[in-house]
Amino acid sequence: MIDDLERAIEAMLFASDEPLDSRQVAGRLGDEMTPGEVRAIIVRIAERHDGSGIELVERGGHWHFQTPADLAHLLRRERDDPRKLSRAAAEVLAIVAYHEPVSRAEIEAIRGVQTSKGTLDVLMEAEWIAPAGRREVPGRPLIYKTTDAFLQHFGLTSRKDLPGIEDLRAAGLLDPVDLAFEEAIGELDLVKDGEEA
Amino acid sequence: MIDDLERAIEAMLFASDEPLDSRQVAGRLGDEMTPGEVRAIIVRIAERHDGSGIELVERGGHWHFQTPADLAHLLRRERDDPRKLSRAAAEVLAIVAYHEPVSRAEIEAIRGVQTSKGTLDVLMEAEWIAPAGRREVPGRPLIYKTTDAFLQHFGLTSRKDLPGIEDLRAAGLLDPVDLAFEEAIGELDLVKDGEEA
Amino acid sequence: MEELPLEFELAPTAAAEREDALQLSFDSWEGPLDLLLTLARNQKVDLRQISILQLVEQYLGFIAEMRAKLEVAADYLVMAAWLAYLKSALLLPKDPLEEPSPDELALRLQLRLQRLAAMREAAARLLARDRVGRDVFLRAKPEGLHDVKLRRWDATLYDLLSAYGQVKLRTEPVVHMVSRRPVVTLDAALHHLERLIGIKLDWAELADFLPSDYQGPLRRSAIASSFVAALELARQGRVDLKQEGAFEPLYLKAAQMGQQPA
Repeated sequence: MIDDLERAIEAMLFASDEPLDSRQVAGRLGDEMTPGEVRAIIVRIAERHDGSGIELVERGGHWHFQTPADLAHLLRRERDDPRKLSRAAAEVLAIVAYHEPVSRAEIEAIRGVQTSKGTLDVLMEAEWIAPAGRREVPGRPLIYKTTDAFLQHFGLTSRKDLPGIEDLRAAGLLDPVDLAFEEAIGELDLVKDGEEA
Repeated sequence: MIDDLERAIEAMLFASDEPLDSRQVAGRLGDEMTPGEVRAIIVRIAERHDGSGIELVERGGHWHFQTPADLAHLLRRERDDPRKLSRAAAEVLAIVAYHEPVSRAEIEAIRGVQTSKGTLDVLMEAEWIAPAGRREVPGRPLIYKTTDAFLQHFGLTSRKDLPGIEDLRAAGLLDPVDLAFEEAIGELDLVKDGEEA
Repeated sequence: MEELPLEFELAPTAAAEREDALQLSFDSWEGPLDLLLTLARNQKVDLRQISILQLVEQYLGFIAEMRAKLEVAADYLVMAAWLAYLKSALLLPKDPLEEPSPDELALRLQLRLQRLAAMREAAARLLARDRVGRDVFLRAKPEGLHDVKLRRWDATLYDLLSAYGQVKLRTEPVVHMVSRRPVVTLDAALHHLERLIGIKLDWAELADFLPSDYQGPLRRSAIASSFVAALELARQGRVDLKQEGAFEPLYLKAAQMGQQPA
């Protein structure tokens, strides 16, 4: 059976928004006890919680409840958050892969549009590209290359595995998107016609 | 000696800034235990703290630590009444709690006056009520219900704990006026028939 | 009538508010039922025993008194009118054919008052519970549980190659090939109609003016542009148009000189 005084002090330390010392606790109890007496009770409370999932600790004479350090890992949970690479980022990544090492200005020249810093950041965060020194031209721009993680993710043994332009053309990857789309639609129509026949 | 699992669950509930249900706790433990098993341990933790200055309570299936109500006088320092409710808001809250789910028109039918938009807003801002879909009647009005935060704030384990709800239901005072009216009229008619016979 | 099944104890604060209710704490009231409830309670009787007639009289008296002092809300006046009707109905001999009867109206009112009283009581009991932040307290600064999201970017080799294909395509010089579509322009149709309108003297169908070798999409285009051309010529007063009804064939012939177009 826990006595009322001990309960009261425990509740006070629990609900307080900052650590309390025994003098403050005694004050809130109406100064009927000396800080020394209060401290004895606080130590008793701390001992009662010893070995549980809650601990009462003293820091510079002030007491507060906390979760034991060895359980801190339970309070953090890491979760995968997969995200699809944006079209712009895929283009930049491809340009780096085909033209490396390449500076941001060169990437923009090839893409024909401005490339935001964020796009390169995303690719670096994914660890697919990395800075590879500076180009020895005026302004000494940073240049980028792909990484081993890049090869691994895309199942390539080396950069030489990347298909050449002619391969891309043959695969239809150099066709305008809307044309390719219309062809796909055409095929669908054929299928439909076939079903109706 | 408290086992590691019990320590871990205790630490989680103690560290969390919002009440947790046993499913959430099981999820954080890596889904190696069923929510039922977790719940049994939580109940054990709650029992261990029983009669101390900290209690572990269940509100709408979610658990949190709080100070016991009988120590309120020691902990209440400034007289800052949390969220003083207007009479109108208190009535609307009670109507939603005892009749949920309930539409604004149904609230107004009970109160006999229009409910200003602000009254519902105040209760939604406090997160005590929330929209709960629409009633499938002409006009598809929004319907409202109380939240777990409502149960937590008012110290209710579940809606069954609402003061006097069983008595009110038994007395028919939660039935719509129309229904009560039909019944009362029916009884009157019976009495009349009896007199005539 | 039966006894009220439940005894509703009033919370002390509610009782205190009630004492001066009929006097002037008007703005603390929400509306007519609210007021009625207050009046009902002042009679110190069970709601089901209330004399509706007395209630009505008190309420009407109150409204009359208030009207001079305050801007009385519209819903109060509606309620006053309803109660005045109820009062007269209660005083006059009963008309058995009248529907609903004053008794029924009174019963309905009593049922509503009971239900509102029950909710008033429930609200008071709810607010009196041990509330978080007033009676019970939570940890002020819990450590909190954190979900750390590890962002993982996803793309396939196909995404990569098709992206590169699009870059190449965008930056290559582009040659546009516009295929000819079979159309008859408005100018061509105007020219054609102008020529033929002089030849055909009597009413002739628009379709008769089209060359017979126009087939398929070309013919559809020709009909459309000839129709617009015919409207244009009619506007200029150079042809007359005639049609029996909607979707009937459209006839045209050269306008007679000196006449206004039809």
